[in-house]
Amino acid sequence: MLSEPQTIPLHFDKVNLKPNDYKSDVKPIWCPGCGDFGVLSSFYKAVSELGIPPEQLVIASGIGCSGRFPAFCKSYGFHGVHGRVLPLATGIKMARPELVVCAVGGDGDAFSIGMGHFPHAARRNVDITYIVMDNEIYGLTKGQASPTSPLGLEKKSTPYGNVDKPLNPLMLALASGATWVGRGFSSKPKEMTELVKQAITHKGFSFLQIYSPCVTFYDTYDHFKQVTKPLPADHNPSDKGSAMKYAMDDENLFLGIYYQEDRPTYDDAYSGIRQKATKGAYSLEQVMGKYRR
Amino acid sequence: MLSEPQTIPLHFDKVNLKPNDYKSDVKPIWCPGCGDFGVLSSFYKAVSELGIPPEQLVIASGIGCSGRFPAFCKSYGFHGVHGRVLPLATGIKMARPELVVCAVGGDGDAFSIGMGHFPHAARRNVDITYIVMDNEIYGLTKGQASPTSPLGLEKKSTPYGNVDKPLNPLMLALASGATWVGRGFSSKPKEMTELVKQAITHKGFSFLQIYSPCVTFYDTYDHFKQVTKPLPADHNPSDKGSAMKYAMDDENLFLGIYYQEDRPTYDDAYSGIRQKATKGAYSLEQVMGKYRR
Amino acid sequence: MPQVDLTVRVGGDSAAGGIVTTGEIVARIAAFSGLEIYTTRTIPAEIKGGHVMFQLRASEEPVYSQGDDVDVLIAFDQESIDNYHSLIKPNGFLIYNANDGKPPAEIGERIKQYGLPLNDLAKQINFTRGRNIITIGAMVKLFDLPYDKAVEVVKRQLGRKKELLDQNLLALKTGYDYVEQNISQESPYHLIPPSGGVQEERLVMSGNQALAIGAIAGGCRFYAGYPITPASDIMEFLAAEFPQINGTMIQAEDEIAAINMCLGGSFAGARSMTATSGPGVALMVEALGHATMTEIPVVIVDVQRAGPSTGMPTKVSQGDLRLAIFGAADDAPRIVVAPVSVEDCFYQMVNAFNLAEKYQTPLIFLSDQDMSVRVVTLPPFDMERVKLEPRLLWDPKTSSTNNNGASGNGSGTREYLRYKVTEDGISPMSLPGMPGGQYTAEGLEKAESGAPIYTPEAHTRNFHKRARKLANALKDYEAWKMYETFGDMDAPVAIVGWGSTIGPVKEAVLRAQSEGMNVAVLYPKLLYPLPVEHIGSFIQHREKIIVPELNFTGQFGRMLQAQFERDIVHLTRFGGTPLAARDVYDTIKQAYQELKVKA
Amino acid sequence: MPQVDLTVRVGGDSAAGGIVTTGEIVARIAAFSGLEIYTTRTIPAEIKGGHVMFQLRASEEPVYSQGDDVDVLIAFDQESIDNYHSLIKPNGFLIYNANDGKPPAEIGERIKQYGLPLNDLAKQINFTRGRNIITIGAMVKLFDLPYDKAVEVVKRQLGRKKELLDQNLLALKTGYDYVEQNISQESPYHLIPPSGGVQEERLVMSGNQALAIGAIAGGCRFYAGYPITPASDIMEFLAAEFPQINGTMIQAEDEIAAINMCLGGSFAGARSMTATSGPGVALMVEALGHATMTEIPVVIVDVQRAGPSTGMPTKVSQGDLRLAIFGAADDAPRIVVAPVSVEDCFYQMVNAFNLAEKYQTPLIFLSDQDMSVRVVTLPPFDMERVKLEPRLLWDPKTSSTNNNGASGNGSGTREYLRYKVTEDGISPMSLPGMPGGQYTAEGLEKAESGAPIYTPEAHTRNFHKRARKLANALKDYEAWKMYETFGDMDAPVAIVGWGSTIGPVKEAVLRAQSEGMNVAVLYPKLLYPLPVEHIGSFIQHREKIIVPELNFTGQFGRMLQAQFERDIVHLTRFGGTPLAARDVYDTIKQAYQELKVKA
Ligand SMILES: Cc1ncc(C[n+]2csc(CCOP(=O)(O)OP(=O)(O)O)c2C)c(N)n1
Ligand SMILES: Cc1ncc(C[n+]2csc(CCOP(=O)(O)OP(=O)(O)O)c2C)c(N)n1
Ligand code: SF4
Ligand code: SF4
Ligand SMILES: [Mg+2]
Ligand SMILES: [Mg+2]
Repeated sequence: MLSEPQTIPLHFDKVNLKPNDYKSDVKPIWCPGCGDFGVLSSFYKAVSELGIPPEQLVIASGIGCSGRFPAFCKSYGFHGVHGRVLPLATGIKMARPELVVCAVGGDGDAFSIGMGHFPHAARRNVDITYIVMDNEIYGLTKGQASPTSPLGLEKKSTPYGNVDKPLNPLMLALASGATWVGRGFSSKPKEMTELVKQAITHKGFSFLQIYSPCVTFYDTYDHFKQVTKPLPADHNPSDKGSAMKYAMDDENLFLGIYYQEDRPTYDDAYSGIRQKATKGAYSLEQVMGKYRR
Repeated sequence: MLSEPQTIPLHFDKVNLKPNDYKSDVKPIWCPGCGDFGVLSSFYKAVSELGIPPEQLVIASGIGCSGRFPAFCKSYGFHGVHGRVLPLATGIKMARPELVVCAVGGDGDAFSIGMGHFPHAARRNVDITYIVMDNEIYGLTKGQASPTSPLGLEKKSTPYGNVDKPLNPLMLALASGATWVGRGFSSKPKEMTELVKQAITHKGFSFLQIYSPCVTFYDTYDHFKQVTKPLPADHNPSDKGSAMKYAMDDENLFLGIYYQEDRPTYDDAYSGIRQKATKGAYSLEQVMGKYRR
Repeated sequence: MPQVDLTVRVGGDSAAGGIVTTGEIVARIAAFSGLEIYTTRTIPAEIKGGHVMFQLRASEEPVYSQGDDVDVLIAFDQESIDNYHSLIKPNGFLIYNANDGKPPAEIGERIKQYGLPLNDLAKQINFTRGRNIITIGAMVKLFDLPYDKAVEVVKRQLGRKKELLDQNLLALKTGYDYVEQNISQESPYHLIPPSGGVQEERLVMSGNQALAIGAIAGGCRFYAGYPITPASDIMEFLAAEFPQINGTMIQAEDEIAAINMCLGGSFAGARSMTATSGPGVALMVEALGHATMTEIPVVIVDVQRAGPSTGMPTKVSQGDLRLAIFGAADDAPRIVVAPVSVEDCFYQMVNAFNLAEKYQTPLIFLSDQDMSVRVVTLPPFDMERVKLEPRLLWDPKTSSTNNNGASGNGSGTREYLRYKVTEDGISPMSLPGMPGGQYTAEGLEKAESGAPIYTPEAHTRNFHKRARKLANALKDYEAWKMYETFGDMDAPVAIVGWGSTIGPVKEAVLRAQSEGMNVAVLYPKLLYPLPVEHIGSFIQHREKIIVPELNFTGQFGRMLQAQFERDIVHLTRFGGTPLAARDVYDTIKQAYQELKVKA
Repeated sequence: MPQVDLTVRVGGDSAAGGIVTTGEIVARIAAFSGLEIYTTRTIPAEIKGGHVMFQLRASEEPVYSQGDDVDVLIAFDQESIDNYHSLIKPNGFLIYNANDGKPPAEIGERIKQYGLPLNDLAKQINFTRGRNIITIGAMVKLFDLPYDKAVEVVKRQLGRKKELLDQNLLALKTGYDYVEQNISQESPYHLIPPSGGVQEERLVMSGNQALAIGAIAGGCRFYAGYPITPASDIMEFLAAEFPQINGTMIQAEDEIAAINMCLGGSFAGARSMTATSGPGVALMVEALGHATMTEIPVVIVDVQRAGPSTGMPTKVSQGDLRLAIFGAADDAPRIVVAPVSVEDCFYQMVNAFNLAEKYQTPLIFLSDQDMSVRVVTLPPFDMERVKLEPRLLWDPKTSSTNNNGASGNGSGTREYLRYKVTEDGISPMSLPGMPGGQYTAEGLEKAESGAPIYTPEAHTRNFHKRARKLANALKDYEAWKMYETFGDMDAPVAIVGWGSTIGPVKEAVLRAQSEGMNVAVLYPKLLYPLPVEHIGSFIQHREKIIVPELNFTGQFGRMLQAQFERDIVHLTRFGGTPLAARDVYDTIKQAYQELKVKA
């Protein structure tokens, strides 16, 4: 049962473009079979169905295979440094709240070097959509364990098996105050497209974890096909306790919308501050006046 | 009901020192009435009761009023840069697992600039005790809002009221995989001493949040006296669901041990790796051998 | 020589409270009474407790430095008497708390001493925390300052709560009356010159305040920052102002977030800035390189404090110059600007935003702790001098095709070249929302379109582009007169400096010249790119070049050596205190002696 | 001149797989057959796909650079033929995939061409991915390399899975037979000299491997790092080795965590290191200053890559020198060491740990991308040369009182002075666990005990202490011969360089000297503190000083200018490729021409 999502006040006139119209002329550099291709296609589809004008869309990213995403879209893009996509996206959104701002990247970018920013973007409820392409590995640096790699995984940096218990991104999102939390799988394009649409449409900080396997360094397609399943039909996304229960399930990796909540966005709250602060005309002469002897 | 805590294998011969014997000759620079004085006293008491030899104890900290803590103790200390106390403490513990390592600091140090390290120390279950003196404000920089400041708070950096929803440190600890989670209040010295003792004794990552009011920039003594109360007697610290329920309570701020779990510590896990890796005598000649033509 | 030139030092333990307040109020009373003022202070890193010193210099003529010696010492405790009494000039005064200190016998007749029974007086009026205001009242009488001005200042500075204000005003009167009744009917020292002092309009403010107002004037509307001494009050100032002018101020979770938010804000079109100190800049190094590479304008204020590392957060230094210029992986040029005074903080901030925007580059603005907290009198800012230089925006109409990639079409390859290699290196920038202007800001090496490319040719070409672009700033340096020169332009001895050391240098040069030792002084405010021609021609025929700076290795001096392959006299000080005019004077004298020996 | 000096370039699209593997296997076969080898490569930043180039130079004498021209081009695709055929020397060969490329007509008779129908051959043996090994088999025959060595190398490099190994060995044979049957019975080119080549023992390894082994030899037992190209394999190497020797390797959550973990590990007593590249060093700047201030030994390896910012992660640069030396808030001196070759990576790592520990300081070790991935032959490391210098530990017995603050007592003030100001600046350090040695490692300015203190005297004194301490390293520089010199010590032209450019310089100098243009060369491996005396006396009487380096602004050259106030010829290259011997030769020639004009 999905509570009617609050839709964003569209600051743009919807356009009628095909998914392909959102494709840039830069060819993805991903390995054939990489899960990120699926995410990209679903993304094209979602923004096309939402009718977002490409020039009103900004996609920010960090570094990683997944971080190359913005360049493949015919929107505005910002390929930031490793792990800083959320501050970047926050800056863009707060400077220009009318834009549709998405942040994208990998599990390492998000939960290793970028970990410090995640709870803050969530608690502030910055009205952006954060899509993490989680392959449970560092792809671009050729296959080291990431913060979501399972215990025991033997990779280059963990030749005797990984001993760092993986983080649970959904739990972190819920604990931090994210107002929309969902999970998809790049082999489920239809569901993924729907999730991307819902995430973008949600007013507030949306966190969408997408399992997006790395065929070259950690091929988890079969694994995820086995252990993922849709969230039970009776799950109510406005029930945080239920969301946490399902998010903590280690055996079943549920797909769908875990949680959704209405809470003032950061830009709305800041508008409130502006109203509160503004007391008529403003001039620097006046400001200086306070320092005149 | 408290499950019997697993005690640390004491790598030291217990000593018989008075709390005052742990006091260094550096005089605390805190304002009279600062909550941190209480935390310091409880700490002296706890380590004295545990019989920890001062030279086997290392206290690491970041920057903040609370970060000055180590210098006031006659143990080894490390006054690190702002926000990096957990990596410091991890390095110390992993290089010398036999030491008793505590990390201390403020809410800003822990959850603002240091946020990125917290989930990682927790998931790795580094066997250290992390005491955060939470005054819900930046003390040392003279009174800006911190990540635990309540909504609406009017301070220098938030003259029209704080709009950043505060983080919930306990929830973050639980979501990250901390194996011991507790909360104290600097006006409850007896309970606090007990909590510090339990936290240090716990084998694994212990997170102890202590409300420690800043009399100069945000005096919350009265507030905390009103809203804090002991955790209900029927709370079972091995029940994570229960821990989360109480941690999410916004009206009542419960004091006590929220959660405790046994899980291999990072140094234990690494010892395992060493055993697995070691295959007899090691020499650089052998290593070079692999590269001989 | 001005008739009035008085240096007052206030010392005490901060736990007792109000040492800095005392100083600031006295300073303001002096300013309101028609004097020019210049203040400095040292603050302990402790929150409460620890020794504090405040120094005020007041004159009816402009004041350039804090003064090396002291005319009046106000000592709230024994420590202050002991530490500072030897600095008091002959015939100076010592005002001390007779309930909590005793001047050493050896002071004898050398200086006048006024012991005020501060604790007793405070007890009389039932206001133990009132000792500092009582002292101020006493000083008003001792210096014959207008009592009404004193009341006005106390009202402005301490008037938030009515009840407390009344107590303070009573304390003021108590001190005044005590001197009148017990020390002398007549004021022993008439501070205000017969002329009545400076008649022109004056602002009384600190460097951080001037800087923040300069940012607003410079068009800044986006700020993200993280608190740090001594930069926090810039953020606090803008937190109050920005919401009133549609600007945005975010207290970020750390400095890395702050600078990245600024990059986002600027990418989206807002003039953006952050302010921090050395440790914060250290954390921004990665993002600074990224700003150079993505060509995004952003202003980073570094209010330098004494390091390295945590160092001495409340003390001054000029130790971040090299970090500002060279702090980057690989060569990532950026602009570095340094104001020379509180007043200059305003004007250089405007220049800073104009340069950053014009050249689409990060710009580091080097202030320092002393300038940031120092309160001085200055003429109101001249808004006529404020001209905003816009960012060069892409104009779709000039593009060969204007609907590629635009909404409503979406087909075809992009024609807009974000990183177009132009003659002056500046590429027109598009902003989100502009149809057809879509591109990805890219930290990888890239083709003109922004698409990543790794050929040696592209890499080499872009290094040149990025450097060439900044070289244009040298023209603005000339046009906007981003330097100060004074002294005798034919002098064989030159001083080339940067930042706030200009004050003591001015004073020392005046003194040296009055003794026949001429000096030519140049303070460029653009430090990178270095104005090679201007500095080169300035030093060309000098026999001695003195470079004063507050750091250990002589960072600026060594840059000049690398550039001009000339010998430099490094006048370096690194104790966390401002430069003393006396040290400059001594160095000038030494230089002249050496010239004589050589001759 | 050696009889054999062959440069082989392999090019193709990485998506097809195995270009680098092909190169590495050929290189190893050459090495195993008794030749000295030197390799280089360019890798696309893409994971799969993108053009890749591998170059091997082989000779029976030591090889110093990758070779400017190509004797043999192995082109897996048309792009490689097109890009590189013009580099082939007259009488060189082109080996190409006849199923996927065609040499342009204009090559004509100039070079020999061997088209191998690689796709067909691979199909024959049902092993589409076997094209590269087929090519290797063909080369073995063409160059008359010992087939048994080829089999041995293939087994070592690709022998993990039996089944795959059999396929690969079949492919090897297929290529060999194809040449024998279709091209020539007799091998057209005899690579192994009649002497049989180098008889001495040789290792075949890369710079990162030599470096990691050097760290182990240097006593390193604690590593924390974060993956980054081109440094990741150092971490991966130690991840496998450290657990075997009671060491600890932690993959941290980021570079800031990594360096702070190292500081913790070192504080606790372990020799500690982290390895990263420019963007990672940028993030460590704050902690580096802290290490200087707390006086904690730690080694930071920077495998430099082309920037700024994300730049070109798989290309070479020497652009981080200034970041390494000056990247700090305020003056925070540290030691900077740069190895000059793969072999030297081993020995300088040992020196690096010894220096860091002796002087209780952070030390930055500047390698580069090219040196890090380059595979060469080198003599086995001489363990006799490895001597560990211990950290100066506090000895409680020499303390005036040895049970203060100790367990079992706990009373009295601390006697141990962690930051004791000594003559040489080095203060004995205690380690956790030592009774009575308790102290707090402190980032604030401090008294000798470590207690915070903010007096100008203490600050000034400690600046001197921190710098004085490092100056001692200059003695070790001499004693450990941390430099290389060669050429003619009386030459009027000097080259002073650093890092891996030494190879092409050696080669160019040999050529120049054979033509009568003598050159004196100095490569200091200690870059900070700068060996001023040694460099100074070396350049004193030279008429021209050439400083080659792979960065835009001539970072090292400008440091020398600042130090010696001498004119420098900056030979800077910044395209992301290694220095070419030809460019060095041309610069030498130019210098001689200018000398002639002047004369
Ligand atoms: C400061 C910094 N540190 C390290 C790197 C190297 N690096 C690039 S991407 C990456 C992690 C990639 O993993 P992830 O974020 O999961 O993305 P994926 O490639 O798997 O999509 C790392 C460590 C870097 N570019 N910058
Ligand atoms: C990199 C860096 N940024 C900012 C600062 C300034 N700073 C010092 S302490 C502090 C926060 C103090 O708040 P908290 O951690 O809650 O400690 P408290 O003083 O309240 O105990 C800040 C922002 C710093 N020292 N270093
Ligand atoms: S390495 Fe993995 S994550 Fe990266 S492009 Fe290839 S398959 Fe995708
Ligand atoms: S400012 Fe606040 S937190 Fe800091 S010492 Fe004073 S009371 Fe304590
Ligand atoms: Mg990943
Ligand atoms: Mg706090």
